[in-house]
Amino acid sequence: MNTFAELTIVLIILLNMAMSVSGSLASCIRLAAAQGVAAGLLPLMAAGGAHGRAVAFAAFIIALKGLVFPWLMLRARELTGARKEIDPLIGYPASITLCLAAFAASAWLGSRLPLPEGGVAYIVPASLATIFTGFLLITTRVKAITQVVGYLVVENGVYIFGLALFVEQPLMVEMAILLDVFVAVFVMGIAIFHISREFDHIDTDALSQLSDWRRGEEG
Amino acid sequence: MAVVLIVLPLLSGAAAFLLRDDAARRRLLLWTAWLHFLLTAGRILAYGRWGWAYSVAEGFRETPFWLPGAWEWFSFDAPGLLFLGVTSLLFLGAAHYAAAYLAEEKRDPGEKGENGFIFNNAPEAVFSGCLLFFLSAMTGVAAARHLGLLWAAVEATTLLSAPLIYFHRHKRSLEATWKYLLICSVGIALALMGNLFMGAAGLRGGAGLHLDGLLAGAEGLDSQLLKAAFIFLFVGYGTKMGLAPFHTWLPDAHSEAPAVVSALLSGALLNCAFLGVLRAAQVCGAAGLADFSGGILVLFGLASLVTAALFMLGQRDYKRMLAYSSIEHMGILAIGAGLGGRALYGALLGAVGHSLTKAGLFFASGLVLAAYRTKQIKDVKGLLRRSPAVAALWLAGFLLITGTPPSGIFLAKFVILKEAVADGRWAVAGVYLFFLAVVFAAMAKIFIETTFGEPAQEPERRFEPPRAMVRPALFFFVLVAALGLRVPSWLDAVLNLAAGAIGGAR
Amino acid sequence: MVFFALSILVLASSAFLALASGGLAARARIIGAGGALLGSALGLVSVLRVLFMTGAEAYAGWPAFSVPLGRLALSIDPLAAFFLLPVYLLTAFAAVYGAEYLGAGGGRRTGAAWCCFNLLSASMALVFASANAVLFMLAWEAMAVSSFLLVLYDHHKEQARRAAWIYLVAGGAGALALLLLFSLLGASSGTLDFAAFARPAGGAAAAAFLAALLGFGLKAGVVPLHVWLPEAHPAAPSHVSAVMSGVMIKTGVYGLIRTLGWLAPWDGWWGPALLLAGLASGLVGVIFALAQHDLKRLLAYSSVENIGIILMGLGLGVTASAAGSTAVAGLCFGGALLHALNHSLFKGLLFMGAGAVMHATGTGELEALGGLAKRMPRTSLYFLAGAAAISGLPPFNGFISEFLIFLGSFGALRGPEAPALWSVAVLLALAAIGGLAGACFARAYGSIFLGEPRSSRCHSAHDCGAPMLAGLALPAAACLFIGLFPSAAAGPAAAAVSSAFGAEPGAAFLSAAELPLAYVSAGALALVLLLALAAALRAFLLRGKVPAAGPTWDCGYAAPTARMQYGASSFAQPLTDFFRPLLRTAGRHAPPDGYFPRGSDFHTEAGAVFYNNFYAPAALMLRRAAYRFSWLQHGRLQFYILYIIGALLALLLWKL
Amino acid sequence: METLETATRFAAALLLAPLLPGIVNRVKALFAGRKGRPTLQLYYDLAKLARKVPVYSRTTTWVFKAGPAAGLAAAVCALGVLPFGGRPGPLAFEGDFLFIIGLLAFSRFMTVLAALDTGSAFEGMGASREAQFAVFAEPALFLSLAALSRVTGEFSLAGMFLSLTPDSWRAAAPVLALVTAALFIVMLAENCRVPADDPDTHLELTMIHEVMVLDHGGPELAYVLYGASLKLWLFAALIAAAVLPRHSGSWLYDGAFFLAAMGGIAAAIGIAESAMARLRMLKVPYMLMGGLIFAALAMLFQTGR
Repeated sequence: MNTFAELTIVLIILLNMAMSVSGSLASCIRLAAAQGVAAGLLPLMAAGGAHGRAVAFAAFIIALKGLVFPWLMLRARELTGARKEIDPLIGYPASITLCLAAFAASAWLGSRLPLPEGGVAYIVPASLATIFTGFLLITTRVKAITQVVGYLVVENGVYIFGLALFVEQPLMVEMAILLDVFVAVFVMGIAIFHISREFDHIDTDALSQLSDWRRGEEG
Repeated sequence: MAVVLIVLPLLSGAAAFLLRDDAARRRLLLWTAWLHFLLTAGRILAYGRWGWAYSVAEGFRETPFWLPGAWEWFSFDAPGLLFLGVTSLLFLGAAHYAAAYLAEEKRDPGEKGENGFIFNNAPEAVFSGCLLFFLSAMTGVAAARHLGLLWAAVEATTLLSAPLIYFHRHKRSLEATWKYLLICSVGIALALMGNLFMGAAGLRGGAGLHLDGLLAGAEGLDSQLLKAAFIFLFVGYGTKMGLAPFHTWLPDAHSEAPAVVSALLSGALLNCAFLGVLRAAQVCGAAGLADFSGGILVLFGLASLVTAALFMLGQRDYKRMLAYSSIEHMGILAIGAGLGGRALYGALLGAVGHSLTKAGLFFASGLVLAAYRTKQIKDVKGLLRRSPAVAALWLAGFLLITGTPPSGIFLAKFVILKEAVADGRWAVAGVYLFFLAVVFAAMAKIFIETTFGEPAQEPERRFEPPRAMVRPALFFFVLVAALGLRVPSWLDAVLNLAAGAIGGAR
Repeated sequence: MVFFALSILVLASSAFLALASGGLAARARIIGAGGALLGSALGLVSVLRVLFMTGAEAYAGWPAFSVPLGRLALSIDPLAAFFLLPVYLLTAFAAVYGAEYLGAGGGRRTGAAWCCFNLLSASMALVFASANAVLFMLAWEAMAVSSFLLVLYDHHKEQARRAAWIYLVAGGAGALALLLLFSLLGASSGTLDFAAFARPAGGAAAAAFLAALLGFGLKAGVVPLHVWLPEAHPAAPSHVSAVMSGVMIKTGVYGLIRTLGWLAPWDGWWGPALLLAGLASGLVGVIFALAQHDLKRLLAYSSVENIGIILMGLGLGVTASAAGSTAVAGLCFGGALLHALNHSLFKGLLFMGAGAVMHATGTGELEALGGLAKRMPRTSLYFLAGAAAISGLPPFNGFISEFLIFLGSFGALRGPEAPALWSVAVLLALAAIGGLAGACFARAYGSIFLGEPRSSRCHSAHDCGAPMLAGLALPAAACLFIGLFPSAAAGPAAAAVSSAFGAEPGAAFLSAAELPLAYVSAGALALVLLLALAAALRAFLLRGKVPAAGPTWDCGYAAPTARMQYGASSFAQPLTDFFRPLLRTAGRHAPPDGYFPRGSDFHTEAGAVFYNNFYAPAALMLRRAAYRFSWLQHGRLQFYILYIIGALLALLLWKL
Repeated sequence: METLETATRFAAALLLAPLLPGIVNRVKALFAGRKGRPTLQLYYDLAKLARKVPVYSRTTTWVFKAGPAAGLAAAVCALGVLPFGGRPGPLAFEGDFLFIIGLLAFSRFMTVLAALDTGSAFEGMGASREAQFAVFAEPALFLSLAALSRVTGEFSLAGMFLSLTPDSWRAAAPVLALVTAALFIVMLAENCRVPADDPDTHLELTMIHEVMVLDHGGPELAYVLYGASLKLWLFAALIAAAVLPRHSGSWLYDGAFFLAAMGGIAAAIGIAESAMARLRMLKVPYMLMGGLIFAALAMLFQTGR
């Protein structure tokens, strides 16, 4: 079974790379969704026994991350009439390099952390790399939506990490967490909608009015 | 009990969404606040007087409570109770203020101007409902016995307060909301990582993420993982708490939100995040890593103090100034928690004092804003002439927040300093004192310039604040001053128990 | 102690009643002044009981005030009583004076002023009486805040607001230093009750001493921490300036004395440190006083000078008793304490006199005054007494305390080397200060009251009403009394010395000072007698003759005008020129030119050198740093999140 | 008997003081080869002035009239402290010289005020200069007395001077010489003698003390002049006591010696005045500092020993 799991891991990593270079908003959203689905499938393969609870839970997650979120995001994009491009702050070569660097760093970090040795190779580095990719999307993209996508990717990474550590959360907690994530995305979607209404585009560089930078007034 | 306290505002919040009549909704808000407060007060007194800690009625359990050795989801230990009490009291005041505030906003409907901006308000139902949900979430934070639930509750507070910040529908508040939402969510995501690490650390012990379990089996925890867990939790909850350099969202959110929301954010929400940090520190302390966690706390506490001081110098917006003062106080609390021992007691006392004082100050700032229609310090002059009552509040709040006795904050600062000196942490004490002085100087300048002198605009027109909006601040200030003169025995007991429970460094 | 508690109670309650009287200024005046008088009367009873009957009183407990580390512990030992004496005396004088000065108008503002005034008195009394650090800080800050509000009495003036800010910041910084001091003492002794304080081990003691020097020095106005003083004292109403300058800054001296008591045995360098601070304050204070044009600023600087004299006495005493010569130490301590008392009397008198002058003419600018002795005879008489006293001239009290310090330093001359050399410095400084103070106050008195009016403001001036005159006459009488019968004040001073520094110095002081003081009083009486005789002789010589009246001869110049008089700045010019390197006097000079000069102008001005050259640049540096720092809050979300990640990674790499 | 002696000494001082200026003037006249004023001139002047009716400026107040009286009273009071011919004065006590200095300051203060009271430019100028020189003169005086008191280990003038013996000159000659020099300089300055000031100049711009009393006349002027002579007597007596450490038992001899020394000092003043030129006004402080430096050196020598 583990081979499948490891294949999924590789897929996830590749998705990270893809996201870091994908130029179009829609594709970026879809990639994130795909990654979410992959992450949702992961426990079924990794933990071996696909017992009832796990299946139900996985199904729920896949539904959420694979259907609901992309639908929300795409709808927000439609409503806001955001342009198709991502327009990043840094070039794609830089992005991919950073992504690779993140992966290397997380490999090193994962080796340093004395984590319980799971059967699945590279799952910890992959999760960390996913998180970093999420941060990459948040910090190097201009549009508000991409930042939400980034947030989702971070969530994916954290989720995979949780799987890696075999931390068996009680169902209630898992639900609470998922609910939060859902609400978060929902609220952010609303916010984006308002932003587009107020600023008639959703580039966040318009969102830098509030600052204490006292330009020009020396001392 | 805990469940009752959580569910009560939840239900009335839902009701608030459904209710049509504004007056009825405001009444509902007030009643809920009072009920919540009375229940909490009774609970705390029971605890402080008779040490009535756990009980069957406390929270519901993972497995039926008649099974021995089962753990509660929700229940109150000393720190939880303390912060719950502060939150509830604060919400009571806020509810009164909000009711009057909403009435005011209704009385002159339509578009309002504020330094140039024209904006409408969000529907009142959303506002009141979110307020109540917010209360429920914060109660959850105070009561959670499971780190996962704690995390969920904290994230819930973020999401529920976002609409509150965006009550005034204009660009600035929207920007603030967006930053708040994203930065805090990212931070909280890191906290989730921290939880996972914690769980991994407790894996062998089989404790899961139950606080009681973790504390019970603390020796068994893998120290390396625990350290990682603490770092992630600290960064995560520290972001929510507004410690530098994670504080960046705080001035924006606090300055753009309506006064009542700023008061709740600064007075209650930051405490909740602080509680999260304290929980992490609690586990570390139990596992004998107190020096590790304490070092980090002190370091970032000092950083926050310095940052706040530097940003208060030459600050141009008085609500932002108050926000930075919150950062400063969070720094002080972190220092106290890091030093541990008596300083922890000081930190908790400081948390109480800061919440009440800062809430009162934000209430007052709302009145100043109403009187001048601007947040620019340079445009606010001669408040004493414009409205003596507000000026008195404004000045009193300044004196209390800067720790001028009689004030609980003074005691807190003093106790923390004394502990630092007793530990021979000279550098800490030195930086602490110097930047406290800088903060004092900066705030003094601003408050003198705003309160005294002649109003800029002529003809000078008096501003009569509605009593209901003055009373809460007054009440809080009196409480804080009284706290500086007398720490009642039951509160002392709770504080001591809380400090003891968290343990802290050495 | 009952009387003391009652006095505090009366003062505080009258304060709130005065505030509550709202717009009715007349009622506020009655309540405020009456409360102040009654309170100080009660307080005086308790003080005198301690000084002459019971010896010491203490009270502890009262659960209503119970905070961590703090409890209500009061104790009035002779030292406290000795400092409480001027508090109550000056409160009474100033209240009588203020009843007329503040007037029955002014609405709500007057009520607030009375409230703050009575609170100030109450808190000062509490500062001297409290025996627990938390209680002490409580009273200390209440004192600071109430006086801060009084400084803002004329808050529509930008100058007053600036002064208030400087004052508030100085007070806050000082309070923090005191917190450090008490933390050090408490860390060593476990509790914060004064009774339990003991010298902390090793370097902590030195740190505590420095913290005390900083915290209490800021309040006392020790150079270079004095910058707030010449700003704040002139801004307040005159009777408040009298109390602030006369009593409030003494709380700093009191605190230093207490600290010395706790930190004994003293390190070798503490005495010299105090002494040097005293030298700097004395000389700088008087030199700057000499250069001032504004009467109240002048008086404020002279307060710095007198604090310097007190500190010189303390420092020499510490040095001497470290070297084992108790008699010298006793004389110096006694002289310093007595000077504290004397200074509060004559400085209060002078500030209230300045208030009377400004009340009558509307200005305190020396160059605009003159010839008031004719128009305000009684004010000028009392002011003259104050001026003579502050210049340390017999037969007034200023001479007595300086005489004692001189005596002590001469005694130190005979002793071992270290104190002897320091005493030479003290001698020189005291002598120079005496000469400069004489010049300074001759200048002030001359240009205010003597000669011809220099501006039209003075023509309509006249003596103020009975209350204000009484407020001047009483301290003047007190100054003369102590000058004529110093032995009466020596006893309490000795008691205070013994309660502060142990029995030996006190006894030594009494035995060493008794005889000389008796002779001095004899001499002073003789001087008064001789003055009377000279006057009588003159009257006898002029009997039956009518002295002619004419213009000032002025070497035959026919038409002298008021503008041709020697003005205040021209009087001081030789000295201010001499001290220019220190004063940094900024001058503006437009000499007359051409055959028919249009006119000329000469103007000098001594700025706040220490503030401008030290504190302002430091503040500017800080603001610059803040300005550079402010880039961090540039408003870009992406970077904000980078901060978080950066910090996280740093922590992981560093701590893991 | 003792009281009678004391009274006699006191009276003698009061009576003989006006003689000193006369002697000085005689000596100066001698050097200048003039006939000069009679030695008793001052007595005549005083007698004449006592009978005159003063003219008061309309500007002045009671302060103007109080100045001279204060000066005189202070001087007389100081004489009461002063030792005379190796005997302590009636008012001698520990630290009495401090009292004397206080009295001098008091008289100076009142004189300055009286000068300012006239509202005249010249008298204000004189007052300003007087005040300025005092700042430098007082430390010198203090320091020289300090050195003296360290030499003798005594606190009172009488004690110091009585415990001065020829041996102490032998032991501490440099110190005592320096002290004497310092005292001499201070005396010159305090009594407005050349080179600090010229008592009989007629150029107001260059005057110090004389210019302050320009407006005084009649009894007030008499007070001023008499007070000045007493002051001169006082300083001369200090120096005399310092240079004359011989105390035979009988007070007659001592008194005689003492008076002789006083005459000698007056002569010395006369010589100095004839020998030296007047200093520029700006230089006077430096001269006083010279005195200060002498005293400081004395102190250093003494503490060194």
